[in-house]
Amino acid sequence: MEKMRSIGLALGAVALFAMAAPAMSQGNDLSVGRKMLVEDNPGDLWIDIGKELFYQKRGPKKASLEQCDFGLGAGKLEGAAARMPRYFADTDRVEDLESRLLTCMTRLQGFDRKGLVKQAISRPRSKGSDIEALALYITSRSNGMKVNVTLSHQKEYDMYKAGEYLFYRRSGQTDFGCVQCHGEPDKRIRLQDLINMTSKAGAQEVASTWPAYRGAHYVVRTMQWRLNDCVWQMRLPDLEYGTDYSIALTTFLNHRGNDAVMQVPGFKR
Amino acid sequence: MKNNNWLKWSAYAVAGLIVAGCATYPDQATTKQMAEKMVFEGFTYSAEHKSRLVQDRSQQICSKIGDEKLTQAEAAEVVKLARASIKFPASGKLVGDWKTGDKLAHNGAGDRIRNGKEESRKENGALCQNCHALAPGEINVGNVGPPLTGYGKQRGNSEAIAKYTYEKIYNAWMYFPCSNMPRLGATEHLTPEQITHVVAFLIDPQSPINK
Amino acid sequence: MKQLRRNFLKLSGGAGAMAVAAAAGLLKAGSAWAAPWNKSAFESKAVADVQKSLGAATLIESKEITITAPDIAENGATVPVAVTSKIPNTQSISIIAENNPFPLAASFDIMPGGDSYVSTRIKMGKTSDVRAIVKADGKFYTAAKEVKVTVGGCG
Amino acid sequence: MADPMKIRATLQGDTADVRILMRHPMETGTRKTSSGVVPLHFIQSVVVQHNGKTVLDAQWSQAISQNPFLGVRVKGAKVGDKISVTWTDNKGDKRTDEVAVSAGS
Repeated sequence: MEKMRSIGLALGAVALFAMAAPAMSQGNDLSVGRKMLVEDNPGDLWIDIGKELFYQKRGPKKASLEQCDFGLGAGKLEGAAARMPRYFADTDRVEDLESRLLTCMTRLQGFDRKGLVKQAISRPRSKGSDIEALALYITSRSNGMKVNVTLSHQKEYDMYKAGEYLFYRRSGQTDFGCVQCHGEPDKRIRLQDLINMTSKAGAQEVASTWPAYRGAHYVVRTMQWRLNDCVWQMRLPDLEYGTDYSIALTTFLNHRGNDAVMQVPGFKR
Repeated sequence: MKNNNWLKWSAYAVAGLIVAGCATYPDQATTKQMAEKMVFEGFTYSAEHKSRLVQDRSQQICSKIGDEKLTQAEAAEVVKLARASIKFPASGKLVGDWKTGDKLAHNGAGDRIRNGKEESRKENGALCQNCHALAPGEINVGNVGPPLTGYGKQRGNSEAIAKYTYEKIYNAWMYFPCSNMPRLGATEHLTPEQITHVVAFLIDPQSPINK
Repeated sequence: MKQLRRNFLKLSGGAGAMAVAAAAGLLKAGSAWAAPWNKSAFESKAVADVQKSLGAATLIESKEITITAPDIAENGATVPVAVTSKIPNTQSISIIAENNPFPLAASFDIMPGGDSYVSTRIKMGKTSDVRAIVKADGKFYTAAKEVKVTVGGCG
Repeated sequence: MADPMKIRATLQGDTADVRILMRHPMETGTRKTSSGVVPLHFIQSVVVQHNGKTVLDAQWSQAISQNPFLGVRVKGAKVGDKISVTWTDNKGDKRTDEVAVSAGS
C-alpha cells in the first residue's frame, strides 16, 4: 500500500514540476498591492471608536469596561491581549479576548449575551459591531509587544491540546480539517495566500495580526469571524460565537505564535 | 474530623501541584474526549447537518496529528473503504460534456451552511479552481493540489484513464489514502453525472485545459 | 477673490470656523473652496468622452508619469493606485479605470505648494487599464497600467 | 454626523507626507440589499490646505473605495505647520479635520 501511495505521489510530483512557475511569480506580485494597503489601513479608524466604547458608561447597568480584568488586573490593557487566551478564575474557564468581552459586557454592563452574540459579527459594508471595535482597541494596546500565551493552568494545557486535535480533525462534505489548507508553505486557494500555520512564522502571523481590516468587507474582522468563515467554507454547520471550539484553536495557534510582535489592525484582502 | 483534614490536605496538594507549575498536557484519550465534546457543543446544527460533524471511519484514520504517519494497515483500510464507496452513473458513460465540466470546475459554491440554511443553488460546484491550475494562462487558480493543466494531453483519453479519473474525483483516497483532496462523490458533494462532466473537462482534447 | 477668502479665514480663526460659516449659510456647500464637480466627465461612460470633458483634445504618451498599482488586485473593491508626475508644472492628475461603468474615478487639481503625487484606492469591476491623464502647462499627457481583477473568495 | 478622519503628516526633507483615512460608505447607487437599492452616496470633493492655503483640490466619483484613503505631499512644509482636510459628499455632508506636521523619522 505504501508503494501505491508513492506511485501516486510521484505522478503528482511530475505534474507539479511541469508547471513549477505559476503565473503569479512574474512581474510585480501581490506584495506590491498588499504593502500599499497595509501602510494606510482604514481599520485604524475603528481604534478610537473602540476606545470610546470602552470608557463609555453603557448597558442596563450603566457601567464602563474599566472594571473588566483582561488578565493583568481591572482595566489594565497594556499587553493584555498579547497574553490571551488565558485562564480566568472568576469564570473558571479559558477565554479569548472576545469571550472575555462577552463575560464583562454581560456581568459588568448587564447586556444580554444572546443579543451581543447575534451582533458580534457585523454585516459587510456596515459600520461594524461594538465587539469588533472594542476587540481592536484593546488589542491595539498590545501593539509593539510580544505575543506571550503561556500555559500554566491545567485548563490552558487542555485547551492547547484540544486545539491541536481540532486543527487536524477532518469531517464533513469536504473532508477538511484546518491543516488541509494551512499545513504547507506557499499554498493558495485561488489567488488567496494560505498561511502555513504548522510553521512558527505562520502561527506568529495569525497571533499578531487580528483583529484586521477586511478590504472586501470594508469592516474590521476578528479571529472569531475568521474561524467562523473557515468552517463555513469547510461546509460545517454554524460555529457559535465564543465557544470552546474556537477558543481551543486560538489557544493552540497563539501559543505557537509566541514572540511575534503584535501589530493590529492587520489588513486582509 | 481526621477524615476531613485529610480531604483538605489532598485538596491543597492538588492546588499546590498546579500552582507549582506541575500542570501538564492531557493524554491522548483525554484530549480526544474534551475536543470531541467541544465540536458537538461548539456548533448549532440540525439533525441532518450533524452528520457533517461526525467523522466516518476514514476521516478518523486520516486525522493524524502533527507528523504522525499513517500505518500500512490504516492506509489499506482507507483504500478498501474508498473502493467500496464508488458508484458509477446509471448510464454507464464515464465521459460527459466538457463544457458543463468547465463550468463546474470553476464553481466553488454549494452546500455551505449559514444560520442553519444551506445556500440555495441549483447544483453544487466541483471546487477544482480553488486548488488546481486549470487552463493555460488562467491566473485565479489555487495550488493546494497539483496543476491539472494539460491533464488529458499528458495522459490521453483512453477508457482506462477515464475510469481512473472518474474514480479519483469520486473518491481520491482510493489512490491517495488520506490526501487533501475531498472525496467529492463519496461525500455526495457531486453526483455521478456531474463527475462525468468534470472527467470530460479534464481529458477531452477540445477542452481548454488541454490547449 | 482668493485673497478675500484667506482674509475671511484668518479673521474667523481658520478651518474650525468653516462649519460655523457653512451652518450660517455664508458658504454654499462644496462651492467655497472646491472647484465645481465635473459632472459631464464623471458621468461619461466612454473613455473618449471623459477625455473630452476634461478638455483634453489630444493626449501625449509620457514616461514621466508613474502609476503604482498591483499587477493583480486581490480584491477589486480596494485597488491601491498611486500616480506620480515628473512633468514640470503639473496642474492636475486624473485617474481612469477604463472598464468601469463610469471610467473617471478621480481628478486632482494640484495647486502651487502641492506635489504632483496622489495615492488613493479605487473600485474596479473587472480587469482593466488604469489610465492617468496629467495636465501640465495646458497640455495633456497620459500613461496606463493594466490591473488584473479576480473575484475574491470562493463564492 | 460624519466620523472624524485620521490624518498623519510627517516631514521628509522639506515635504510633508500626508496620509488621510476617512470613514464614508461611498455607495455606488447600484448596491441591492433586502430593503432595496442603496442610494448613491459618495464624497465628491476633498480639499487639502497647508496653513490655510489650498494645495490640492480633488474631485471624486463613487468609484473611490469605501472608507477612502488619500495620500498627498505638500512642499515647503515645516514641523508644526497646519494641514487641514475637508471633504464634502453629494448629500452636502462635510467634515474638516486638522493636524500639525510632525518630524519624520
